[in-house]
Amino acid sequence: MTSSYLVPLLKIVVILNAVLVSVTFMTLLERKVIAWVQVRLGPMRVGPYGSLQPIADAIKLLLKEDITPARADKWVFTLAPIVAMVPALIGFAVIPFDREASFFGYRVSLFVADINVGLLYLVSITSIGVYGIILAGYASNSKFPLLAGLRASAQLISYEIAITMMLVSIVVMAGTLSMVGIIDAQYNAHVWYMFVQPVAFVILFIGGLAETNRAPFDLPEAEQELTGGYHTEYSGMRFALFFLAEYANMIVVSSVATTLFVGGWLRPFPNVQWLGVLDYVPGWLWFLLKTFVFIYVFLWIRATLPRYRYDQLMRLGWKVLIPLGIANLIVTATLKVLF
Amino acid sequence: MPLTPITPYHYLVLSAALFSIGVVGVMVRRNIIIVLMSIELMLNAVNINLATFSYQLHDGAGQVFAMFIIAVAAAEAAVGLGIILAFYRNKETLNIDEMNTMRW
Amino acid sequence: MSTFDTTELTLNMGPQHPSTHGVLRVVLRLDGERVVGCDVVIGYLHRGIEKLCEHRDWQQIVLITDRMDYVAAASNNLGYVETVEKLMSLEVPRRARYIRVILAELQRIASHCLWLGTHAMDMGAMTVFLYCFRERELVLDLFEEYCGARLTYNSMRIGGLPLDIPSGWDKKVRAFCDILESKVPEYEELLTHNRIWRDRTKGIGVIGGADAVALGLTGPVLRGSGVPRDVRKDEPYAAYSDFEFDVPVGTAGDTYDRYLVRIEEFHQSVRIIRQALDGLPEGPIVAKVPRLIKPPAGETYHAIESPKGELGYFIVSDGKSNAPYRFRVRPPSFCNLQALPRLVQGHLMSDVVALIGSIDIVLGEVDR
Amino acid sequence: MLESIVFYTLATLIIGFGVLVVTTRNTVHCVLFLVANFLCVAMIYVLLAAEFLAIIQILVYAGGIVVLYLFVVMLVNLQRQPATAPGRRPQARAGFALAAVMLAELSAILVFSASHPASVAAAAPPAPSGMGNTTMVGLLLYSDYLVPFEVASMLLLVAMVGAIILARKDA
Repeated sequence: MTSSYLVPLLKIVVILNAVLVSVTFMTLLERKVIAWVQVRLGPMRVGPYGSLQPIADAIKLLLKEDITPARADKWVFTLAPIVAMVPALIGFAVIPFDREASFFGYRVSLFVADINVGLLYLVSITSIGVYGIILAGYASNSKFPLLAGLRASAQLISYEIAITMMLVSIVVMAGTLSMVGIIDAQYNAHVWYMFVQPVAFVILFIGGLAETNRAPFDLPEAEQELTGGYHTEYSGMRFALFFLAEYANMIVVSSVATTLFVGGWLRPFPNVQWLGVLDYVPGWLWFLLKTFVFIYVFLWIRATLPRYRYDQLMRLGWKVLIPLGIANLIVTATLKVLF
Repeated sequence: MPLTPITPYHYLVLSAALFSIGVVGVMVRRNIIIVLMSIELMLNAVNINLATFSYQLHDGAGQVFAMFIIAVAAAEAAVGLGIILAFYRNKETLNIDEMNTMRW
Repeated sequence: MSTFDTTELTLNMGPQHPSTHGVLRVVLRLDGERVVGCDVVIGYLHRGIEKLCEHRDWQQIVLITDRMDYVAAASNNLGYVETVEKLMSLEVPRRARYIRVILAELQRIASHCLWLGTHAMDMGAMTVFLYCFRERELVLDLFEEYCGARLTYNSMRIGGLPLDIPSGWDKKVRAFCDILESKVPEYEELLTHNRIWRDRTKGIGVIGGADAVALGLTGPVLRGSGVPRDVRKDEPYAAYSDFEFDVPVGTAGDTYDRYLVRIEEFHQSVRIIRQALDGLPEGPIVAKVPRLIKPPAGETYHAIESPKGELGYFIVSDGKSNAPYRFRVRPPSFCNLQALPRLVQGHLMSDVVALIGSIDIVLGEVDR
Repeated sequence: MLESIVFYTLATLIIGFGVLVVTTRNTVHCVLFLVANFLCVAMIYVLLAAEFLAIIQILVYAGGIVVLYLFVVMLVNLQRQPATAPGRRPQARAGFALAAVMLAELSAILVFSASHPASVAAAAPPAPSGMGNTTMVGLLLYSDYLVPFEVASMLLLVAMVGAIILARKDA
């Protein structure tokens, strides 16, 4: 009885630690990528080529004083970052890194759980992520973070609809909701869904940017704007939690994009036999490579594009992405029925 | 610690308790929003019942019906909150006692 | 029927705010998100320059003019020095006038670089800021080599220039011009055809030609609304009459057109500098000027085209004392800032940030 | 054994959060307890082998409706708590009485039906049908319950239009 619970627990521990470490190093990656785009070097002082910068940041944030604003709702104030961080982390339960891998003689599948409602689980988890932002806005006990919090959550909800529409069209293609199933479907169909469903791919990418409050859609937390972001009142470790939640969300969105559109752990031309040499590279390495490409594009976009105004942002969400998602769904469904 | 296997009756007791908490909420509280939330609690209790019977009778009808209830609850919450907003805009209060006129 | 808690909200875009380009305070009256009223509060950087100059010797005042529009110090010097020369009806040697044109145009490029960087940064495009400052550094190096300073140059004297250009300096300026020619398309690539940038700037802060003239706007802000008014062309000073260049003019008078006008001015300035370098005459760099300057009694007004607009000096001299009787400056930023309350009307809060960047003001010049 | 432990913890959590929803004064805390309650109910559905319903519960209820409540509570509630009427109003006592009667009646039914096993087998384990829960629900939804499905979509449309008109500023 114990072995059937030990393996998933171990996997959870490994994945959580891997995510937390990768999230801290992503702060360094972001600063480096933006620096290279801007013809400068980025953090170089701490450790060789600035590699220990995340550890320095972590220690700084730990030692920084954690202020709770006066008359703020203390209980909710401490809850908000946790509620923002937890959905970002539990989203990794369904991300399939690889089907099979053998460690010290154990054959173990590299995903925590392959539930048959995998994709839907991810969507519902992102819909819970909204609470962290609203509560942060409310608990800061001042008008501007509240407004910024409401605006950020309104943006999240409207883009969530667009993403759900797009995910449904993928499910129509793959026939199953389970993430591993989708990858198998791509393997059997001999094509990655990115080429079959380009519109859905674009929607997921734009929606993903908006879902994680990044790049052109990061108005609610933009410093230059008048009202500070929803996490202006936070400092020290709590602020770090919000920050890390954003990066964890970014990894989740990138890995979802990899799984759905670029055939998770499949090597580039899975069915072409004479490319067998590519099989020596383990599946999860392909997965990490592809996810890294998506994360890189996230950071790259942040460095180049200016920011949307709030009403333009919502107009894009409602008037462009959602109709596009529905149309894409209808077209996919009709094609599926006809052929 | 011999725990009796979970029979559907355990779930029914749970949903009955939740339902009665909802009733208390509706009757006792004066803030309209809390009343609406208690109604949501009652609907949830009903959903648990449906799921239990669907599990016991191996028939998906219960779950499908529970989903319709969720849809109705969503519609009801949207319109209900719309009314509350309109009401609050006029009367500046959320006290349920003041909500005794059909037109304001 | 009381509306929600979005009754009119007054918002203080305080003196210390990242995107007000210095210590400008804007009190915004908002209805929800839309700006209903806006009044500008200035004076945080008032140093009493005009009064100060009444107790300074004529040559010392050049030093003070550096600190007015600290982003375009050379233009301030040029404006002051030319006004005094006009008062003394002094003939400045041709070589000095050519070098003055080169310095003024280099200063225009540097000022536009700073404008573009901060304007784009306010709207989220972080990279343009770094690119622009990379070019601005090159200009500052050139100035440092010429007059030893990077911000307050003190680069001109009444009657000409303090020192001749160091050897090899003109080759460096030519090299800089080639670099800039290749880099400006880089900025345009990032912004001009970028959908988000166009959405954020097209149709924002529109002002017609007639209103712009009525408000006394000058410089790129006026030219963005279609009025081809450029002091270098209409009342040529220094040696501008010897060079041919065209004046970029916008059509719609919105933030996007003002952006295009300034981008085009980069190219025009490079063109002028190249012509000036080619035709640089030999000869003295300063006219015969008595050690103690005492301009004859009288008053005069003389304007030049600074990067922000028409910078005018009105100087009254009583002929006896060695300090001006009255020293008055017509700064372009101050006049352009008048337009802010009108431009901001009916826009959203995040447009205010874009508009302040678009009229390109420097508080040192506004408050004097 | 494990299942009953999980059930009892979830049951106590649900009842606890339910009571808290009804009793706390601060409305925002109320909404938070409501969310926690809904998440525990979703886990109960998982225990009842109704994963699709659990996910829908999280997605629609906890992710949508309660967010709506939170929005309204924040927009409306921040000025001041609604004036609490002096003294226990008669309606409160009636409320408790009604709830007590309700609870007594439900438990009576349960006790009665527990003592005489009904015709249906009490706790027969579910026949391991081939398809997953989701496919089964999907098939049912589009075969036997197609009409109610369309009616529900119409209802949602009407509700959307109604809510927008009600909440419009100049309405």
